[in-house]
Order: sequence, then structure tokens, then C-alpha cells
Amino acid sequence: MHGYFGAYGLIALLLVVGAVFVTVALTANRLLRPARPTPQKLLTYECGVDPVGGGWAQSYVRYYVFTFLYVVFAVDAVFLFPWATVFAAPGFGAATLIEMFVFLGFLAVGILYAWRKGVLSWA
Amino acid sequence: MTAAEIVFVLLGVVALASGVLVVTTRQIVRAALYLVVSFGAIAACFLVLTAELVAWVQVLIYVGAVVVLLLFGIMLTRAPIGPSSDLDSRNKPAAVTVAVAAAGVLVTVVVSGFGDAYFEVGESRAGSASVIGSGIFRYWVLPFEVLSVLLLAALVGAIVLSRTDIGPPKDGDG
Amino acid sequence: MHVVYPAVLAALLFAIGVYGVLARRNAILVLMSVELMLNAVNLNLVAFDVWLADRLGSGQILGLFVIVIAAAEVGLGLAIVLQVFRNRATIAVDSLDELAEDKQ
Amino acid sequence: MTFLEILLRLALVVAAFLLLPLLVGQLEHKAMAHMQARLGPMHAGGFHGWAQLIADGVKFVQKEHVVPAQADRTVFSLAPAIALLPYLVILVVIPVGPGLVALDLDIGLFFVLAVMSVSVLGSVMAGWSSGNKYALLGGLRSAAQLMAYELPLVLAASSVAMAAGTLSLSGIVEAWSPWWLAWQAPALLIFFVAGLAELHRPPFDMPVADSEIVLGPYTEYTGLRFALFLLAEYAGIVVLCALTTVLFLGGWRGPFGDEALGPIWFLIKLFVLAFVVIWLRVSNPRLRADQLQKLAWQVLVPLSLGQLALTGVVKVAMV
Repeated sequence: MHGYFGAYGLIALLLVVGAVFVTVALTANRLLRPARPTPQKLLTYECGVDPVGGGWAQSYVRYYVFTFLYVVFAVDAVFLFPWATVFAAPGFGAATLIEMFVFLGFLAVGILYAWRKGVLSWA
Repeated sequence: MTAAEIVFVLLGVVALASGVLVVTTRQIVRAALYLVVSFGAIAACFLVLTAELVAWVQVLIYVGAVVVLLLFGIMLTRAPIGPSSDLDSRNKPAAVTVAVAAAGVLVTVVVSGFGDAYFEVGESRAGSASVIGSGIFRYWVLPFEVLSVLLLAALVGAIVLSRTDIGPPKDGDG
Repeated sequence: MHVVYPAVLAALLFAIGVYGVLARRNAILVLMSVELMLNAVNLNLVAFDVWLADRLGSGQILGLFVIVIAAAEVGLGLAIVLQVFRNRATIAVDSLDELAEDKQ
Repeated sequence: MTFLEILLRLALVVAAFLLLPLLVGQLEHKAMAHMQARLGPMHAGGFHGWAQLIADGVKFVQKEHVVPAQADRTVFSLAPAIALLPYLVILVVIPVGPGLVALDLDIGLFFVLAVMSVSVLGSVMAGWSSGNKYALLGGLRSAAQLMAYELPLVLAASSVAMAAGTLSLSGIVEAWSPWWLAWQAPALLIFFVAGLAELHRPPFDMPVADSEIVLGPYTEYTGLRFALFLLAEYAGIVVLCALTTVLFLGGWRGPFGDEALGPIWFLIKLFVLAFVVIWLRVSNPRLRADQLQKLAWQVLVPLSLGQLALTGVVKVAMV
């Protein structure tokens, strides 16, 4: 077990070990714990009073905008990593640096736009 | 069958099964979670094909971001716990026909076209970060820069869509 | 590895996506099915890249580009869906047919 | 790698995964108590309550598992595992000494970031499946916070990758030299702060704010599954401190005797950082949601873009 497939084999094995750990722990829990459900116990917790309405809560679209901002920047950050491994190698250097800065520049304009439109601050 | 092929087929079965669940389940949040399983299995398929970087990008972007975005969308449009009856439209039989036909044609074409094509998946580093990096910055610079413009446009679009107070100026508030 | 394994897997996955796009009513589920189709395409790109041992790495790099564009697409799509939900309180694609020609 | 060696590696990783979070937890109990002028646990195990967390564990295993009637049972039960397992997997690539690493992955740093981003699903799943408004709100807050702080985290990490020219964590430690402490200082700060926010540690504990939304996504959890979420938090602290050490503080490199004392240096740095994490919890009030997003987008992200520019220019100038 070595090399590329060995490495990912080990990771897969570790995942299996982790899953086994969780399963064993939960099985031990199942054997040791009491189980006496009562209707009161199974009620949704709402600070000690009876729950009002369903489980759905009104939430901000704003959260969605933040998440989308992240997605746009994350797909850009993805390219930073392969770039990081090559940009200082012979044959790349300054030109590659500038190319990346152009790329980042466009995204910086994006964040500036978001900032100016007040998306980033919680009015 | 080689070991890599066996692993690949098993992962493929997982990807397909969870894919089928995505398009048939009647619980919308479950659909997003099955999508995670499907994406994860496809990422593992990439790993088997030695496309290391693409595999982890798949995990970071799809599992870590796109699915969360989808879950946000689902929760902001009220996701009930338990099955809902209005997720499928009336043209289900037509959809089945089209999908089966598409699958039949594609599989036939692919099998007859590439039936005997074979390659070794081995220790070649064709998918490592540095190989992809030099590929992008040697041969794919222009598409890469165009991509940044596209992302900028998407960002502006999403902001404009999500904020009702941006738009034609109302009573002098700009 | 035989090329047919990834290629057939991609074809089937694509067909599942096609079914989802046609059969689903909820706009977000339609978007998910589109993602499945894009993933099928990616699988093909990567598999053929590895098979052909492409010197430019076209398949894998295009795969990366597809992932990026898919992320932007789903983000915008959802922004539109949320906006529709806010105005109509529904995101069923077959009831949003006001621009259809034969609607009386 | 022989079979025995594989087994040994797995055993070591699992041991670290189970032991280090307990040590950090105990450190938190005692350090926090003394900062607040009290003693903390003194009873369990005799000497200064050293066995408190073990006793807690025994207690948790025997607790009833209550699933609310409104909840989605399967998702509710799976969520703690999804939140916990990424941290176990990350530990496998962290180098603790020269050549002492369970698995030296070429793409290590990117692997770590990708796997870490999966754990966000855990809290979203927990929040939604509980069928509880507070849990749902907490889950959404948690996801928004994780998304906002993931970006500076990734950017700061890529700054180090640029400086080292490699993504392998061992390679980064090899390439590290003391003057990076100054050169990469902003990235260090950004990474650590963003990491804290990723873990919902105070002062970034908006998603689990107990005074307003009970315990956020974890409101409905009881017994062992709640304990698994707790374990995930402490394992997260270990992973964050270990990564900060490896990326910014030179990992196993110390003033002398790297070869022999490597793991000791590594552990010292790790626990000093863990202490800082606890210290910040005790000494800072909680940030509001708007302040959180503001800090991420208006301070950390621009700062990390600046750091990237600095790293790139210095690196190209040096070659």
C-alpha cells in the first residue's frame, strides 16, 4: 500500500474507522440508555412554553446573498492553489503574477460593488 | 476487471442510486442531501481516475458551497419536514420516456464507439495541482480571465436580484 | 480502466438529470437536476482527458471551468427563484406560465 | 507500508483524535475557572478533577436519546457524525515531526480545506431536521457565518501555499523560516480568527447564542449525539491550532533539536494556541450577526487580498 492509491486507500480506511467508532458509540448508547418517551418529552423545545406554529421561521434573504458572495469568491480561491504551486517556478514569474492580479482585480471590483451597494453592512 | 475498475463501478452505483433518489424523492431537503452523496461519489470517481485536484475542488465547491446554497434556497422557500405531494409535474410518463431514450442512445453510442478503449490508471501525476496549475497558466490564460468577468457579472446580477431597493430611483432616494 | 465505465456512468447520470428536469415541478429540484447533468459532463471531460493523456490538460481544466460556471449558474438561478417566491409565493415551474403563448 | 504499519498509523490518528480534544476540554475547564476566580472541577478522579471529562463521557453514554416528534429522524440522527468525521480525516495529514506524519499528501493543504468545508452540512442538517424554529435560525446563521469566514480562511491558507510553493503540509514546514512570522503575520491573524469563527467559538458564537436561540442547531439534541457535537467542537479546536502551527508557526521546528524534539515543539505550540482560544472565549463578548459579517467581508477579506499581493510580490522579487 503506497503511492497515490495507497494514500487515498488509507484515507478511505480512516473514514471507515471513524464510521465504526460512531456506530459503536451509538450502539453502546442504545444498550445503556433508558427509553421512556412521553408526549411532553417529544414536544419541540421552545423555552419551556408550548410551541407556537410550525418549525419554519422567517429568515433573511440577506443570508443567501452572503452565501452567494462566498461561492463566487470560493471558485476564485480554487484557482489560487494550483497557481501557488507554479507561479514562482522558472518560466512563469512576473507575467503569471500579473495574470492572477487581473483575475483578483475583477473580483475586487465585485466586492467593492457589493460594499457600495450596502450589501456587506447590515442596514 | 482491475481493482480500480471494481472501485469505480461501486462508486458509480452509489452515484447513480443517489442520483435517482434526488429526482424521485418526495422530501425536498432529502433531495439536497442525496445530491451530496452523489457529488461525493463522483468526487471519489475523479480520485480513481487520478484527477486529484478536480476531485477536491468538487468537494469544496459542490459539497461545501453549492449544496449549502441549495439548502438555503429550500429553507427560504419553506421546506416542510416530511413528504410533499407537489414536487412532481404531470408529465412524468413523458419524462421517463425521454430519459430512457436518451440513456439508451447515449449508452449504445458510447459502447460502440469506445468499447475497446483502455488506459492504465496509475501513479501518473496528471491531475496534481502543479500540473493543472501550469496547464492553466500556460495554455488557458484567456479563458481563465474571461471567467473572472463572468463571475463578476454573476455577482452583480445576484446582488441586483436580491435587493429590491436597488433599481430605478424612487422618490429621490437614489 | 476501460473508457466505457466512466462514459456509461456519465451517460446514465445525464439521463437521470434529464428525467429530473422534465418531471420535477419545484424549481429548486430542477436546478439540482441540472447540476447532475453538469456533473455527468465533467465526468466525461475528466475521463477522456486521462485516457488521451492530454498535454494541455484540457479535460481537467475545462472540468474546473464547468464547476465554476455551474456554481455561478446555480447561485443566480436560486436568486431568481427566491425573487419569484417572494412575488408569487410559489416556485412550481408549471404554474409560472404567464408568458406562455396559448394562455387564455 | 505493511499491514502492521497501516494499523499503527490509523491507531495513532484515532488516539490523537480522542485524546487531544479531551486535554483541550480539561484545559478549558481549569483555565476558564481560574480566569473567573473559581476552581473548576475538583472532584472527579481526585487530583484537580482530571477525570471530569471521562465522567462526563460515561454519563452521556447512559443518557436517553430524545428525538422530537416534529423532527426528521434519519437526518437528525446522522448530523452529529457529519459534523464530527471531517476533523478525524484532517488529522491524518498533519505532520507532527520530521517524517512523522500518518500520510504526506501532495495536495494536503487543499485537501484539508475541502474536507473542513463539509462539516458545515452537519450544522445545517441539525438545524433543519430538528423541526424547531430556534434550531432552524441557528442552522441558517451557522451556515452564513461558516460561509463568510471560509473565504478569508482559504485566502490566508493560499498565501502560505504561495510562500512555500507547495501544498504538502510537510513541505510547508520544511520551507518555513522564522522571518515568515513577520511576512505572513496578517495571514496568521486572519487564519486564526476565521478558524475561530468556523468553530462557533466565542466571541463568534452567534449561531449557538444561548440567550436568544437556546443552543441554535443543537437545541434538540440530547445524550450521546449532543456529546458528539461537543467532541466535534473540541476536535475542531485541535485541528485549527494544529493547522495554524503547521502553516504559520513552523510546525515541529523549534529553537534546537528539531529531529528529536519535533513532536514536543509541535505540541507546545498547539497547546499555547489552544490556550489563546480559551482566553479569547473568556475575555470577549459575543459579536452581533451584522458585526460578524462586517468583520469577515470588510476587514478580513480585503486584508487577506492585500496579504496575497504582498506574498506574490515578495516571492517573485526573491526568485
